[in-house]
Amino acid sequence: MDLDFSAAEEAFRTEARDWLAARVPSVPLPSLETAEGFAAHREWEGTLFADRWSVVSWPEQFGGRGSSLLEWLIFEEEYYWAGAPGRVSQNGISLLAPTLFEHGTEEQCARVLPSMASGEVIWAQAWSEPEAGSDLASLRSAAVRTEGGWRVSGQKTWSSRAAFADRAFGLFRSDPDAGRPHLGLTYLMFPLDADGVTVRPLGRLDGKPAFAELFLDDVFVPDEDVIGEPGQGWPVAMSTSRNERGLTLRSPGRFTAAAGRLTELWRSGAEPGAAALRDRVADAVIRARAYQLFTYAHASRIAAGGSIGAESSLNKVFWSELDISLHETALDLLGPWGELSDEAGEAPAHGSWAEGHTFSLAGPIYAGTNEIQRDIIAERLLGLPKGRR
Amino acid sequence: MDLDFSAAEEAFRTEARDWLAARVPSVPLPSLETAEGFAAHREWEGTLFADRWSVVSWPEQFGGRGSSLLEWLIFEEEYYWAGAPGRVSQNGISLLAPTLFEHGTEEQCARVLPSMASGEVIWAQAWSEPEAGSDLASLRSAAVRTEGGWRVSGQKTWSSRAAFADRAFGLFRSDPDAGRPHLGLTYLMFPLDADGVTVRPLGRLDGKPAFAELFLDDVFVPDEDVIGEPGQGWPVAMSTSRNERGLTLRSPGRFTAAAGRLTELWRSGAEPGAAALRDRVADAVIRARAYQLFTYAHASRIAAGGSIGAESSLNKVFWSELDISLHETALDLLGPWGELSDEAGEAPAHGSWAEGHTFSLAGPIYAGTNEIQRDIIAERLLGLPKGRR
Amino acid sequence: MRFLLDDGQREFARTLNRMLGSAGTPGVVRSWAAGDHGPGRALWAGLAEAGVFALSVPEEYEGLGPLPVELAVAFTELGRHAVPGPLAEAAAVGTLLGRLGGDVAHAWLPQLASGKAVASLYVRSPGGSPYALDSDAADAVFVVDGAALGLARSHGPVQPSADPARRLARPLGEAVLVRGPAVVAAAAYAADVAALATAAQALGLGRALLERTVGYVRQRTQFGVAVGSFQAVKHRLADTLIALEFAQPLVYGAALALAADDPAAGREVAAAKVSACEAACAASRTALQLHGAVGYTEEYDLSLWIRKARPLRSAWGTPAACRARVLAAHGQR
Amino acid sequence: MRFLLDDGQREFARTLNRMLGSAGTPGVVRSWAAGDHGPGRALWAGLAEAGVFALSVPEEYEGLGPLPVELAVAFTELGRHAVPGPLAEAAAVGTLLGRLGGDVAHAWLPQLASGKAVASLYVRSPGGSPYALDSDAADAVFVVDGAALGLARSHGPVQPSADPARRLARPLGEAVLVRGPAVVAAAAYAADVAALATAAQALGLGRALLERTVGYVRQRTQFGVAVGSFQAVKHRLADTLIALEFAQPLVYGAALALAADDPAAGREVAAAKVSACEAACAASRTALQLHGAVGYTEEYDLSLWIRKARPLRSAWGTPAACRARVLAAHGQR
Repeated sequence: MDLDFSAAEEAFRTEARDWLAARVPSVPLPSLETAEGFAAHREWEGTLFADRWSVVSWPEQFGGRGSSLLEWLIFEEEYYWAGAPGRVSQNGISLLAPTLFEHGTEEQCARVLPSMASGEVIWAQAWSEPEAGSDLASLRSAAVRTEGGWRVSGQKTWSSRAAFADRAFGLFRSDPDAGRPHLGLTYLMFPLDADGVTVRPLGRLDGKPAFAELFLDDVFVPDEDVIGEPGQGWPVAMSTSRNERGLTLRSPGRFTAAAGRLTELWRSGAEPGAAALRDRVADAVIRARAYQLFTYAHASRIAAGGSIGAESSLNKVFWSELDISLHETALDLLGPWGELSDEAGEAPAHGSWAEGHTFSLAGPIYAGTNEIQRDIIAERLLGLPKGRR
Repeated sequence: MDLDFSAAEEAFRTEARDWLAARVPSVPLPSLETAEGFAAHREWEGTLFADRWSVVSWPEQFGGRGSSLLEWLIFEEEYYWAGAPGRVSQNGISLLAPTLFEHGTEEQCARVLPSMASGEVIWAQAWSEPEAGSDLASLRSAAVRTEGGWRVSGQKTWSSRAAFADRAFGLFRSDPDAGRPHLGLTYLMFPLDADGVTVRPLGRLDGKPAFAELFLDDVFVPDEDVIGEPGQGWPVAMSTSRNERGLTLRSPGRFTAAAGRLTELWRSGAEPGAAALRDRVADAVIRARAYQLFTYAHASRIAAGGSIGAESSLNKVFWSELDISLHETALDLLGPWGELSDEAGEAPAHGSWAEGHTFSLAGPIYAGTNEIQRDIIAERLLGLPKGRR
Repeated sequence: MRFLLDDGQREFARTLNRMLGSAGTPGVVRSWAAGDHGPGRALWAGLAEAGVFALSVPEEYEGLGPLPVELAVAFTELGRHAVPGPLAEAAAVGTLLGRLGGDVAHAWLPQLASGKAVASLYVRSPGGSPYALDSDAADAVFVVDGAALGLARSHGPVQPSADPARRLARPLGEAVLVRGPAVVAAAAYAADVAALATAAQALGLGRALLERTVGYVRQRTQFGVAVGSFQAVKHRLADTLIALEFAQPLVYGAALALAADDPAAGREVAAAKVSACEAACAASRTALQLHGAVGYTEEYDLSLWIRKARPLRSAWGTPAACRARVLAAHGQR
Repeated sequence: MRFLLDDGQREFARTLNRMLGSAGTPGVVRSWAAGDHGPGRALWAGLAEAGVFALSVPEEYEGLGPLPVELAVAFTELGRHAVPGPLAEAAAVGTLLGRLGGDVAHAWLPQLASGKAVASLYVRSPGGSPYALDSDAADAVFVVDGAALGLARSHGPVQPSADPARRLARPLGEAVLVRGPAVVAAAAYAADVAALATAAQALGLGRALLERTVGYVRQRTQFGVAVGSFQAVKHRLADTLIALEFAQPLVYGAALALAADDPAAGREVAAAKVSACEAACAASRTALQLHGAVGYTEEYDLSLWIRKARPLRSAWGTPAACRARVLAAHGQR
């Protein structure tokens, strides 16, 4: 058992650190949930891509470096410690790409992945519907077979990034008579500017259009944009969902870096109550470290040929609650400045604590609510009786 | 709206305070969960009774002063601030007595209450059975009709105080064919030294025999010891259970006094981490005050002719969690001395924090678990759908 | 002792609740947040007519007060309906000028009580907020700086708060009106009134969040059943109710202590402030979680309530400052 | 990097688990608590044979160590089975004497590694505990007082702990064996080993409490269904598992840091200690609550596990002290 990085890994870390030190903007980009910020972040993706830092773990042919999972973790640590911009390509990279690697054709991979890696095409997810949030199997939006493809109609909602993105992916009911509700679904990709697609931006809690409603009226999707077999969309999507809950969405570097900044904030000690907040700061540091080590253990298991199943639900609950409590502690440490929105010119740290707080609040909701994760943990990891659900 | 005490109430407070100052033992009595302590506490009940302080809210004919609910609260505040002994008669006074006042005959009241008030007869409760804890309606111990009374058999458990008490009260299934499980139960009183009764003491978490198992083998209970109508034991008991969950079991004085002592402990500041514990101390003080004011509001409502229903579930959850967190904070403030059991000669404050902590741990379990209380709050106070239970 | 609202107080609450329930406050809040104070000023005028702003103004200045209990009653309703504006600040200005008396009281209090003028209040303190609330909407921003009471001449650029209905700005350059130790004493008492009013607002806010969430989980179905039938949901809502039910008596207790000029009033106010605000924050988190993505969506009106909780929590006494204050004074009975 | 136990370490854990599972530890614990150390000493002899006490003793003194990871593995199993005695203290004595070397190491370490002698350790510190653990069971109580290492001559009366298997007593009058700065350094490192061992014990304790509680709620029925089918019960147990699963990597990470003499080892140990001990305490509260009155009854063996959690939490570093230590060292990567 060891926690040692090889010389090659250390060299990789140094290369990443040096590159980031030279390129990360000294003033944060505008929020990526605004039109202006979206464009700036798209450009940043191009900068990353140019030097093959946008998707380090992908094969070289698609713009990656074929890095190991551990190297990816190292890159992410450096990325967040450097205070680099949020990843506007994240939905594509962490949700769609793993699905394509597992279920896509060679043609699909070659067509979709490079432009995703470069930020040329930004992908939005289109999972939820008004009546299907946690209960994803009850989707209603329909795909009807037609010559050379499918005609798609229905409504999707809380589609992250869709306000400014180029294309989207999601599940559609292709066989309404398939019996059990999670049979008869098909996984499709489609352009957001296609005929019949209406995108209505939705403001998130702070008003920024971080997601959108999609109204689909007889949209044509060619066969080449179906991932996996028609009707097999549920198992195809579930592999994506495991990714979302598991390793790839919230890398530990995000939290270790944030905990480090929180400690600096606490040390600066503006707020008279800061002494009593000490334990909360310490807990953020400890939990970020725990999450990092937990992830190293998972990465080691995967490197040793193992796999991660329901354990990813442990991750989801842990990081989402850590993220909220870390940001709440920061706002408390900021005292009267903690109230400012990230758009306030005088907001501390360019509004990053405020923005991070708003973002953190969604953590226990998306990618499977924490209530559902706890059910999964209790039933699949502890073997307790299945409840109604 | 006011929080003012009348001149008579202030005089009552002064009288109680003076009496307590003169009589409360300067060194705490031995734990009332031991044989020696039980005897000492029984004697203390006699001392209280001699000057009519044991049951101030009862009518004078039974040894009380006919005090109002508010005066009772005043007495309890003084009692706990004075650091007076725990009440070994508590089960009888707070559970059986209210039932007798509501459902007992005159003869029963005259026979049972004065000796209860004096401590001459100490009562134990006999509710739970091995298979009927939270699910009290599933009781199995049986009462069979016989000439002039009932013959009772079965097993009761976690019977508080039964190891040393004189008599007990509980529910028995008198009509197994009554249909729904909470019909056909009868409320009985019986002596613990009767023929056919075997008392097996059970140690609580710290080993003290705070409760017992009762094995009942064809025990004769005369008709005069049935409370209410035979077969009506459930509604009769429920009025008792409301008392247990409501006002009378945990008077606010208990918590305001404990919070005051906790503040003194924090001020004494032995433990280096005490600064970071400040918020927990403050929360104990605040919550104790909230509980006191909440109780004053309830008392005012009752004085104005109102009644308390499912709201008592709010109380139960609140005081039981306050009690644990207050005592955990105290043990943390005590640092390395916090580990000592109350029986350690060197235990701080004569072991009262340790004893109080052990006692507090049972709070969320007995008198209806906090899980059940939360179900009640959600269903009866918030109108949420009834779940399986 | 009769620690219950009387019939008049209850009726006052019902009246405000009815009035605000039909005032379309979500639209008013959205306008206010956008810098259009017209609808908000109209709502304030209605509240003034109902007597809300007269509650902290003494009778000799055409007010009804000081009536801290009625103030708590009214502010609970203002919080329940997410009314925008410098509400606690207005109550505190009424208190401060009322206690000071003199020309400044005669000049301003009748206007404030009647709703003709809207005033905000800023108290300069080391480590305190650099911002006054809603300077751009107020006719006057009173500034307390040590023993000096003045009026701000202007204000800096508006800094948006996490609650967009709170418009923060630095007060700039003040004209001193009164100076002396009476200012210090009156300002301290007025700050307690502001804290009480904030606590009451938080209580009402929490009640509204709970009520809406209960309504939502009763009708929203997932997996074929109402979301509100899941025990985890039920228990979380039960905890929300418990916190609010035990904060409420602290709020009324603090109001009574202020009414009586009780020397312990400071700690009673601090206890009420921290409890009501923590309860409201927890209610806000619960409302967000149990509404799911719906609750995270700005265009659903619930967001207007959700975002108020944290700023109220730090206004007029952070939780840390309140807890310190409770212990500073505690010990003796 | 391979942050996983290897096959040998896993097999070591399984061996200890099997051995302790058939050792009737509840009876051993009850005897120990009553001052009858015979069965406990026999159990210790078996553990010594399995190599447990040699793990912190260097090879030159007939030990197998220092092997902090294996120590963490072993102590997790000791905690899982509620083994009584000065366990963390024995590991710390092995570390301390091994680092000091010299006559005292030669005299004691082979005996400690083989289990012939049982040693406890007391470190005098301002505000620290006045009590050594299990003096009446130990053949030697080592005492560190500043730069002096000695042996206690006797001990005061046994003061019962909340965990009756922990027998506390003041060490009285010590014979100094070694004096000098090397003692200070070795004692500091040994205290970290004791904290790591305590964290590992807490982790095993928490695992055992969770496992027993899961088993109980699966078979216990109330209201016609298994208690474990209630969502509130399921979620509470899920949270218990989460806390334990995230404490475990901290424990192994701290062991590796100690093995490498990493300058950050102190904060890694502190993080592991506070996380594992808080997780165990929460597991203890959960076990008690979900067993109901059964869990509150001393004669059910579960009580032996429940009562261990809090004393482990304050031993070798209170949560407050550990959190302070994490921050004292943190900041740089």
